[in-house]
Amino acid sequence: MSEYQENSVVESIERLADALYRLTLHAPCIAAAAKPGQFIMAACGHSLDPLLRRPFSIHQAATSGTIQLLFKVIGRGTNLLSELRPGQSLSLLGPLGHGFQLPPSGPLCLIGGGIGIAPLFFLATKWLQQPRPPESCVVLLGSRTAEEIRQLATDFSELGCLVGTATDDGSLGHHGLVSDLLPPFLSDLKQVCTCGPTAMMAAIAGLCRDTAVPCETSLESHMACGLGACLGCAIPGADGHYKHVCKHGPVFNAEEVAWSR
Amino acid sequence: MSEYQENSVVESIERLADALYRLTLHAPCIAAAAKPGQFIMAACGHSLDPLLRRPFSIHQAATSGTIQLLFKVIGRGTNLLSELRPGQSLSLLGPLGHGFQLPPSGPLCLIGGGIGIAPLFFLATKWLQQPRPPESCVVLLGSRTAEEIRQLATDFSELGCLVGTATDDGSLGHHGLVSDLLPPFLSDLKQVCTCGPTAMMAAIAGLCRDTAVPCETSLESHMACGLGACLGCAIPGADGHYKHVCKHGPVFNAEEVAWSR
Amino acid sequence: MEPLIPPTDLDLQVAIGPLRLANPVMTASGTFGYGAEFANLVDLNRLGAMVVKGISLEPRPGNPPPRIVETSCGMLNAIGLENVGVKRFINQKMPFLRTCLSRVIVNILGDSIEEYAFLAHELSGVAGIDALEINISCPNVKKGGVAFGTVPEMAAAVTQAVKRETDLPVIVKLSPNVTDIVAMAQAVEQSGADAVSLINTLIGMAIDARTRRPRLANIIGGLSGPAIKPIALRMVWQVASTVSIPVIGIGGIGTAEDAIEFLLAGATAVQIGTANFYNPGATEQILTGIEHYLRQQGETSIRAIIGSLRLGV
Amino acid sequence: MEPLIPPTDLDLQVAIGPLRLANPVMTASGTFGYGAEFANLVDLNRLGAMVVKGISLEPRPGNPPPRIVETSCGMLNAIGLENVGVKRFINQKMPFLRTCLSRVIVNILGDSIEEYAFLAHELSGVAGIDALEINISCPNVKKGGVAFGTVPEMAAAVTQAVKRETDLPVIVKLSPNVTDIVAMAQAVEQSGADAVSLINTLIGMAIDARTRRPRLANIIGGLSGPAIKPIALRMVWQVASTVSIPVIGIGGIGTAEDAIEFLLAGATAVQIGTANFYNPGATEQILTGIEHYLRQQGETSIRAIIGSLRLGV
Ligand SMILES: Cc1cc2nc3c(=O)[nH]c(=O)nc-3n(C[C@H](O)[C@H](O)[C@H](O)COP(=O)(O)OP(=O)(O)OC[C@H]3O[C@@H](n4cnc5c(N)ncnc54)[C@H](O)[C@@H]3O)c2cc1C
Ligand SMILES: Cc1cc2nc3c(=O)[nH]c(=O)nc-3n(C[C@H](O)[C@H](O)[C@H](O)COP(=O)(O)OP(=O)(O)OC[C@H]3O[C@@H](n4cnc5c(N)ncnc54)[C@H](O)[C@@H]3O)c2cc1C
Ligand SMILES: Cc1cc2nc3c(=O)[nH]c(=O)nc-3n(C[C@H](O)[C@H](O)[C@H](O)COP(=O)(O)O)c2cc1C
Ligand SMILES: Cc1cc2nc3c(=O)[nH]c(=O)nc-3n(C[C@H](O)[C@H](O)[C@H](O)COP(=O)(O)O)c2cc1C
Ligand code: FES
Ligand code: FES
Repeated sequence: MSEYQENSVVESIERLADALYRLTLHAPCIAAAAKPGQFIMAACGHSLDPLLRRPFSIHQAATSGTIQLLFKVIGRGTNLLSELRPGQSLSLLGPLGHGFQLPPSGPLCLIGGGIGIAPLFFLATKWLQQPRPPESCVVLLGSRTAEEIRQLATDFSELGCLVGTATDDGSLGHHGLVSDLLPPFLSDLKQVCTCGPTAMMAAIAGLCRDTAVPCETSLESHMACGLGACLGCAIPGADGHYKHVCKHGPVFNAEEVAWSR
Repeated sequence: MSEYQENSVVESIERLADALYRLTLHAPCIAAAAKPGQFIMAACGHSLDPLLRRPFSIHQAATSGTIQLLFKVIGRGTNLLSELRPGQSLSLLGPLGHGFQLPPSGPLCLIGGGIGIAPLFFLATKWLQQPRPPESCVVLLGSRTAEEIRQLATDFSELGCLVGTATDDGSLGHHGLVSDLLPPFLSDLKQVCTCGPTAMMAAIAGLCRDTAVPCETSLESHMACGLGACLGCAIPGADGHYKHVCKHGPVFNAEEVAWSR
Repeated sequence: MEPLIPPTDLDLQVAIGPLRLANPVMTASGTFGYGAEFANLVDLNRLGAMVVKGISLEPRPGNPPPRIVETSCGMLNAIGLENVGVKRFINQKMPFLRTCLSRVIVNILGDSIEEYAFLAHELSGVAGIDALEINISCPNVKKGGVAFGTVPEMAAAVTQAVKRETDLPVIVKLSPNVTDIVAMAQAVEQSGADAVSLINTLIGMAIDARTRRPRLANIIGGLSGPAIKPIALRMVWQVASTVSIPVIGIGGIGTAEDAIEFLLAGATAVQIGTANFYNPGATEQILTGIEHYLRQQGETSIRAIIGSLRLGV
Repeated sequence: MEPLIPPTDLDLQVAIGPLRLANPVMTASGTFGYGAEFANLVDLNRLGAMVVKGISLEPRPGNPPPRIVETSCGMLNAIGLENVGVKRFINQKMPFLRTCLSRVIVNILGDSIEEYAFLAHELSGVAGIDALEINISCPNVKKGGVAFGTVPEMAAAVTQAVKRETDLPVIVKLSPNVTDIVAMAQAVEQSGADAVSLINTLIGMAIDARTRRPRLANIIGGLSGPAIKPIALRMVWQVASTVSIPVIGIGGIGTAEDAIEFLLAGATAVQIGTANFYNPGATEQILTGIEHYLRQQGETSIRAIIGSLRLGV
């Protein structure tokens, strides 16, 4: 495993919804090494304010040397990212962390809530590199409203996944929680992979535990280094010890995590 | 006298030479109030680093509501300015300070060294608003090499000034100091107005004193507020008291300044 | 998200000991001149109070230039306490200040206890002065130049001497360059201070690598601006959790959110310093932002915010 | 402008007491893990020294999250001294560190004088350890939690106890949260410290206005990064002007120019901390930049720069 500090170049930036962007970057070293579930740290802006890099999942990585990020503008760093234009540069550090562990065969269910959908697309792409039927890759996407997931739902469909959607306002698919969509599939699944709000992942982890389906969850934490050096990104583990999201994760087996804390 | 904190909009930015730019901004309040020799403080960049505004002379102000800055990239603030593009905004504070005091009639000699040329163009424009012959406005421009002043020399000529040039490398006009050009004119002059490196202004102040020609000099100092509030911009005055460049200046009668310190 | 409570229903009044302010937004000494400098840019009648540039008995010329240098998210200043002296202050600066509706607080400084006491005496009768703020970050000449603000006993002695000479409310402005800011606050509280304000600048330095010289003629200077906010906030919280007199929070405040952090930590009011330089409209924007915050939080009084930091789970 | 002196002619060696370093660029404790974390990004053989994450006698779990928060040009951390404990450090971390050509300095911490002494004893025999750095910013449990680094006598006592137990060079790392950093440095110098390093973090705080809660679970944390550079530089200059043991400069160093400012102020070496987070290549870039600077200034030895600040006119 190797990390790179790579000066990437913006190839394109698309606005998928109000505050949702997809950024395509030329970053050949990172693209070649990336595995689904890993992330990069991006240096947003060109001054010492904001100071720290921001972590983003690798949304896609192509053999052509590009990677994609899918991000939501929530503060200063992501706002600076949204202002990037083709040709401009962005310093990346990656690929970082520990990605999804996959079973030899499916079916797999990928469940993404909001911006947590980001890493699942790269995961689905890799999983479907071997020819597999759509039922082997069920994708359940949840968000507040339709606009945040319409494009992504299409992308997953085109990839050859079976796609279900849920929205808080009922504007697309199931009117309610994305975890509501899981139970019908559970008995057949070899594994669940999920990323999204903690409450959502905790609910899904609970469903999986009850039915003994392995569940891989991708977690967030505030980070300074992304390298396991600062020890800033700790979260409580099920064994009573702290885990470091950047190094032990961001993807953890759901059983390793202390969900209730 | 009134100052404004005005959010200006970039109309155009021209690169006149390697590190020399002319920025045209829509800033109607400041444009209407500006007097030659006054300056603005510009908030470079959109973060708290760099923190302080940067002072720039008003290079031109038009009744159409635009002002121009002429600036040289020397550090982070000016580098950020050079990256501005039409339509972007720039917060300005101004017009600030005390401009050039002019005699009722000429001839006048304006002497600019390097980026010190900036305020003289607005001054010449105002002076020549009344119809006057070229000899009433002698302009002497000095710089390292031709490229830094070629465009400006043309601009002053087109305005109707008599223009002389000097360069350190002899690539345009006199090969040597711009102050070398002054003596032949001195006996006829009603006033000299100068802005440039301190050594140049000190030499010119000396020549003027010897021939009893009034001399107005525009000075620089590191500034935080530009409003006379922080007392950071002090320079030693001839009377043994500190003067504040932003409030008493930036234009001082040469006799007020302690040149030797 | 929008106004639950109409503007007129918001109560922004706070009390600094016996002194009532229309709102908690004040300017910090040395960053707002004598008020007039900002008259075209800020509605001076809207401010809770203006603290003027530090005044000494005699005029002081200040330090040679360069006096200021920018640092990462901050600045160093070594103005050297340049000021017009108490006489010219009263004669030339007070007439304008008296025309403003906001409170006027005079920051005083000296190099001996006697000088502080005499200044307090001189300023006490003057119409339009609402309170004194004692800057104790100055060197005590009689004690070999050790700053009054670094030794609790010296700070206490200055406070007592000033209190003896004046009926005006007395705010003691604390220096952050100490091991134990709480001990300093307690010392001046016990000596009769009506309030404490903190923090003054942290001592810093900058060097020009090319010339190998200090960037300030004075070599060292005072660090201010957003860079110091976390330190200031910590000290305000520690002091506000300990003393019972009001605390005025100062240090790196540039936005309403910054100001609110200090109020939550226990500050009764805040002072805006360096932000006046990079954003002359900062004080009014902060005031408007605080009003907005109160509405968002469903509060009608600023006093519901002060010290309301939530600790524990 | 270009190389007057070819690279091989530059002498970058410095001595920290008995310890010779190939160059003055070190990593700061807690910001570079145990070295291995940066092995893919930095040539660990090029560094003057690596200071590893602070080690205690027993493993420590550290504080609950959130542990870090960004501030203006800085960050607060409240890691809570999480570490693997001295045994696992020796068994699991030292084997890799021994493979690096750069010096290895072990940062130690404890909550009693005995714990520091015992750690020094445990580490002394271990191959590959070149020096100890004592972190005295920790609370002394026996003295009601007052930090060792805020009382000269306590800092002196720790230093003496460690010196008695080890023949390794001992660097004492000073806390900036004191009134008189020079007094602290003198106290540990007199107690036998081979060098001092400064500064550790300044105590700060951040609050989330929306939730009205502290942003760190620990409420307060240590401020580091470019924001604190002016304070660190001032303290390094004051200490280097006073003590005769070598001084290691730490605080906000992110560029070669920053590092050079500390060397000019009298630091014999520098440590790079927070910069490793926002720019993992910082240490090597700084080293290259220092070489470039020496050539520009026409110097052949780094030692011609150290303490060469020009004062006066
Ligand atoms: C492993 C990992 C993968 C992520 N992948 C994505 C992704 O693919 N797309 C996406 O939009 N977002 C992702 N996030 C969240 C993203 O990092 C934050 O939204 C971003 O850091 C916010 O920065 P800001 O400056 O805009 O916000 P601010 O709130 O201004 O940031 C202030 C500080 O808090 C930190 N911070 C704020 N929110 C978060 C958060 N949710 N997680 C971690 N740190 C945070 C910032 O990094 C910064 O240090 C991921 C987070 C982690 C840990
Ligand atoms: C009244 C006045 C009018 C000016 N007019 C012009 C002009 O028309 N065109 C132009 O190009 N420049 C002008 N200058 C100089 C200009 O302000 C500086 O070049 C600019 O501030 C440099 O900023 P920086 O961030 O690029 O450089 P940096 O060196 O990174 O700046 C660091 C700090 O030093 C200050 N500083 C650096 N150089 C100067 C300087 N020469 N004078 C004052 N402060 C300085 C900066 O404002 C900043 O606070 C003027 C200066 C003054 C005082
Ligand atoms: C240029 C300047 C001058 C100052 N002068 C004084 C002064 O005369 N008296 C005083 O008590 N504090 C003075 N201060 C300190 C400020 O009032 C304030 O305490 C400090 O700057 C921290 O607040 P800030 O970060 O908001 O600027 C001065 C600060 C600056 C930047
Ligand atoms: C995340 C983090 C962890 C740290 N851990 C330690 C430590 O274990 N021991 C120690 O002496 N200093 C520790 N420090 C302090 C640094 O070594 C350094 O003194 C301080 O951060 C200032 O330098 P900087 O501004 O370059 O980061 C830590 C700093 C940070 C940011
Ligand atoms: S982010 Fe630094 S250890 Fe995880
Ligand atoms: S720049 Fe503040 S007084 Fe002149």
